[in-house]
Amino acid sequence: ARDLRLATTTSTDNSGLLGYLLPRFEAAHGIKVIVISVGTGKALKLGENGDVDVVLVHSRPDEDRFIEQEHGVNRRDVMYNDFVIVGPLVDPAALRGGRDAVKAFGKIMDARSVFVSRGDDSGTHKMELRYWSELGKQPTGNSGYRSAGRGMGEVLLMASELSAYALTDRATFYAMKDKVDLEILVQGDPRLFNPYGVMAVNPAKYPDINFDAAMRFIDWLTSSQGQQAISEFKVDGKQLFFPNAAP
Amino acid sequence: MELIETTRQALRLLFAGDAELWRIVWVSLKISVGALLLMSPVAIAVGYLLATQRFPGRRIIVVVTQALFAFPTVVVGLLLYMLLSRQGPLGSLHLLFTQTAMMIGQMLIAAPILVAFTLSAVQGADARVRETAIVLGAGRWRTALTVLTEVRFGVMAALFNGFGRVISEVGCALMVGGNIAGMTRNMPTAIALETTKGEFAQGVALGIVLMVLALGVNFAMSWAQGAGAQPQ
Amino acid sequence: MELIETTRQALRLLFAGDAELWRIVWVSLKISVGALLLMSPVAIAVGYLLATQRFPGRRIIVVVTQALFAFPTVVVGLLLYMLLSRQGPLGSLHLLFTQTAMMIGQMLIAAPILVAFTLSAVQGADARVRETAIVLGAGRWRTALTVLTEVRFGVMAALFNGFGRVISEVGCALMVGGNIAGMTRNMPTAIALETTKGEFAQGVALGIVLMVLALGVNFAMSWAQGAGAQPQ
Amino acid sequence: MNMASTVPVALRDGAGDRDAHDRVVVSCHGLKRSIGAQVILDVNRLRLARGRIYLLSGPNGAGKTTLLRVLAGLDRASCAAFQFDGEAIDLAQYPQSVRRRIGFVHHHPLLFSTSLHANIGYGLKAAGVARAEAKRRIADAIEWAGLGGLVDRPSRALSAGEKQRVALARAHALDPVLYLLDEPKANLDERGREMVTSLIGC
Amino acid sequence: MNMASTVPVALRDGAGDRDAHDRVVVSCHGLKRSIGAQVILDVNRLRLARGRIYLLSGPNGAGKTTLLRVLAGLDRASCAAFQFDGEAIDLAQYPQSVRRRIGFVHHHPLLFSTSLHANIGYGLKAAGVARAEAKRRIADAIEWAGLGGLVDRPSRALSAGEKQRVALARAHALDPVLYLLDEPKANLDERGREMVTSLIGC
Ligand SMILES: Nc1ncnc2c1ncn2[C@@H]1O[C@H](COP(=O)(O)OP(=O)(O)OP(=O)(O)O)[C@@H](O)[C@H]1O
Ligand SMILES: Nc1ncnc2c1ncn2[C@@H]1O[C@H](COP(=O)(O)OP(=O)(O)OP(=O)(O)O)[C@@H](O)[C@H]1O
Ligand SMILES: [Mg+2]
Ligand SMILES: [Mg+2]
Repeated sequence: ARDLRLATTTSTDNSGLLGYLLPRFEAAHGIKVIVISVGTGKALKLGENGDVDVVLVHSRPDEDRFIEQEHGVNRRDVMYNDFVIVGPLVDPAALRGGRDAVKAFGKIMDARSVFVSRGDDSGTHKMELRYWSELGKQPTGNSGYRSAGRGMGEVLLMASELSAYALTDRATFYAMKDKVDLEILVQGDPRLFNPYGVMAVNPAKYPDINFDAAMRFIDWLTSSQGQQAISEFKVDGKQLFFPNAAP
Repeated sequence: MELIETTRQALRLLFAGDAELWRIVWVSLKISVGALLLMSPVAIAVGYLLATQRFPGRRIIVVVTQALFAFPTVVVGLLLYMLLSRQGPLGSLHLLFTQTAMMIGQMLIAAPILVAFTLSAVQGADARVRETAIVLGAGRWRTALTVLTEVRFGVMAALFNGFGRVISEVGCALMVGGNIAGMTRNMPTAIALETTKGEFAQGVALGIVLMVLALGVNFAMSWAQGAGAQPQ
Repeated sequence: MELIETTRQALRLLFAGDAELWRIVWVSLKISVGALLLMSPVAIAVGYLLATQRFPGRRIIVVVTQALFAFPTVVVGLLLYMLLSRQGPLGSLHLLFTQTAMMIGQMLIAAPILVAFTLSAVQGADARVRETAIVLGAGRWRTALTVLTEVRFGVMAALFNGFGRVISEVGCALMVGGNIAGMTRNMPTAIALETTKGEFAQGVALGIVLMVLALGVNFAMSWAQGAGAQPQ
Repeated sequence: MNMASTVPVALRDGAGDRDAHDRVVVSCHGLKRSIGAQVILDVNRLRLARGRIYLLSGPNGAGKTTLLRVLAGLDRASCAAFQFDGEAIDLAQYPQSVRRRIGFVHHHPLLFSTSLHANIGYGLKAAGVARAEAKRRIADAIEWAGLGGLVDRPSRALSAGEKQRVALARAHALDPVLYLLDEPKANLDERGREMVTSLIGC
Repeated sequence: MNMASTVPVALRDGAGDRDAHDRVVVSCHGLKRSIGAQVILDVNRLRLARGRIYLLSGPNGAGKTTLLRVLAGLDRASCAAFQFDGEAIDLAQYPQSVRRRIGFVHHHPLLFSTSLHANIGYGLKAAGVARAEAKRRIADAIEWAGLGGLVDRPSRALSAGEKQRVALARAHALDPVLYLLDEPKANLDERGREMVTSLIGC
């Protein structure tokens, strides 16, 4: 069978999730999966241009637009993990133990603490912007706000260097935990929920796309087997991704 | 220190013949050496012609070639992507995310470097070299070969620089190669990946492995070329 | 086509004096020109000495310098990061994620290029240039200046190449600059960002703006230097 | 006449007897080279006959070198009817076949940074002379120029006169019809000057 | 004796009358230069006195150029007791002050790609001669060498003899004690040779 090209975000690849899932899928279906791990924006662009067969990302509004504009079909929920607000141990804005993400952002702003933003239109960045707008504030009103324009790992390192706060997905934070002097200060807010969606590139647009393999991949990922594998994947004994595909 | 330990470990893996590391090394070398071998005859010829022929617009071409040094490799990658993408004019060739695409990108990146430095080497040569070849009855090709042989250190420097540039560039390789494990992952994209993961020591170690390779290639090249760079 | 439209738009923004774009351009130029101005006197002097002095180990230094071309800029960035990071030996200077750090990185990146090409230019010069200066009573400095003036096209090519390399490099700038909007975002890191976002046309447009700038700088440099690159 | 600023142009005698017209090797009208407003060469009529030696004489800057370079096709010049050995030639597009019948030696010749053998054999190789034949002719030229003791020296190490001899041997090996020698004796000792004399007969 | 392969070494006469010993400008013992196994210069004893002209004569490759280069400090040589104007000198560390008292002209001189004025003034500038004074001396040298008509030409465009004259003027402008001229007349016409004669007296 022809190889399947998957464009996905760095969080799924760098956390080791794909390394755990794909051999199982490949064994079951005899289809080799080629992973191109990039930012959400670029992953969707590759799908839009028909350069990959299937896309696995986390930015619901962008995903919906992708389907709406008929670049993709068959979008399915796969799993979620969650965002957490991390910061330096000294915690100058006193966020520790909080649950409310929007309130935490307000405290950061009031304390004029340094906050490092992804600033790259990624799913994480868009989530962050939602909290600011719920707060009713312009993030740039804070002189400590740094729009970094970089990936999650780099933003965590930068926050650690600058003793700053940051919004991150839990998987990347665990993967980077040993390298940064940061800890989770705020978690558990339902608004911090981070869902991943998978979708096939529209075969009507690109007839020679590997649509069959893409569908099989989506089916497997949302099947009980795939869902179970996701929940079995652990880093340091902790589960990072929680399957939530509709049966 | 962690850095030294990791580097030692990386070099140990290299010499122990670690399959994963060697595959990456091999992809790097194959693509970059290939790109250089394919591009240098053309680029050296162009540089030679620019140095020896006068025609209107020559000066402009020279300055533009030198300005192309400033063209970020990622933009080369973007343009090539647009060409090779399924929607692009060459989409039907299905070259995207292949080593071939990476090689084409590196050829484009190497070209201005090779042209400009050949040009400056030939321009710096004593005019009598070319004249002597001509009056002794050498044709265009032999004359060119003679001149280039006489300025071989300059041509060599062009090749070294071109090689260094392509084997270490990451922007284009990521864009058209995709950093696919086991297929299009080369040293620089592997380093970039380690960096994103925060594995700095690992990244530096791979960088040092790359340096060791480049040193090896450069020594081999300068040895093959004989004599070596002696002051006059 | 989208690409042409976006590029036209980017150039329009540039010439309309768009504050955001110009700040990025200004950061780029300031850092790269600064790095080149600070590094070139030293690097040119080193290249000149390597070309004119004989001492044991000289050949090795030359080959290593050329191999440094292959040192990925991101690895330079990593090493500098380790130095400047809070835990690093120079952490107390708080230089990480500043333009100063980017400039230091670019100086390191430019150094081997400037050294190697000055060396090859001086080595290619007629030995009588130096001898004539010496017998006419010129001291070391004047002799060096005379030789470098006679091989100015080669030195110029070194500067062009060095400038092109640093103004377009992204690995080190991202690593030690951090691509912070309004502070350390320069043209290449802005391009990298557009690329990650999937805004490919935007990335290419910025790349073309960068090229236009480089062309401007190169024309200015070659104009300031006079005569221009003529064939002999 | 002033030897040191004298440049000989020599033509080897063709075999057999032909009439005077046949004996003309180079002829042209209105040979003129100017750079900007400055005319640096202006020869009304030029005729070089086989078997003769011409000494160009004139003060420094008279245009002697320029004339030789124009005749060798190294410098451009405007010219009405340039003929070489009866053949009409466009000076700007000097044909290789004609080049091989001319032996031009720079005033201060340049040797390629190859071996002495390779230098002398360069033109033979370019002309496609067979290896054995080329080898013989190189050996002859080395013997003729008395270069036997120098064959192992790097060519950049040779003295001015030694270089001059190698360059003469290099031209000699090609056995040209016309020699264009720019101040060929300036660097040479007694022995070397005899060599030039034997080459061109003066 | 063979003019074309003859190299003059000339010393200007010092002012005033001194005894014979005072008049020695250069002296040394056992001057020797070898490259690898090959000895290319071996002079037992060398004494150059003020006011005299020495013509080095010998076949091509005899070492004439080498001797001049060694005396000018351009080539290394081993040597027992090198003295310049009574001062003991380490040949490997030729002091600049001595250099300025020597006028060395290459066999085939090189002009810097600057103007003719800048070429002639180069040594004066290096010696820190004041601008007005330098200007005067440059003008003198140009007049002396008859270069008036060439001042606007790019230096690479000059003919061999013209270059030679510029180089002589360049050395002359420095008014050195010792001239080391490598085949200075080889490229020159009658007028130029007279110039050299006026310079060194032969
Ligand atoms: N690196 C070297 N290896 C071998 N021989 C050398 C080297 N350098 C110079 N020589 C030889 O030293 C000799 C002396 O050269 P020099 O230039 O001093 O001669 P010269 O007397 O000036 O001759 P000419 O009249 O031809 O100018 C020459 O035979 C030359 O080949
Ligand atoms: N580009 C140029 N611009 C102005 N003048 C030039 C240019 N090129 C050559 N000339 C002049 O043309 C003249 C002819 O030079 P040429 O070398 O032919 O003289 P020559 O007779 O060989 O003199 P010599 O005896 O000194 O070798 C010289 O006066 C030279 O300065
Ligand atoms: Mg001449
Ligand atoms: Mg000599």
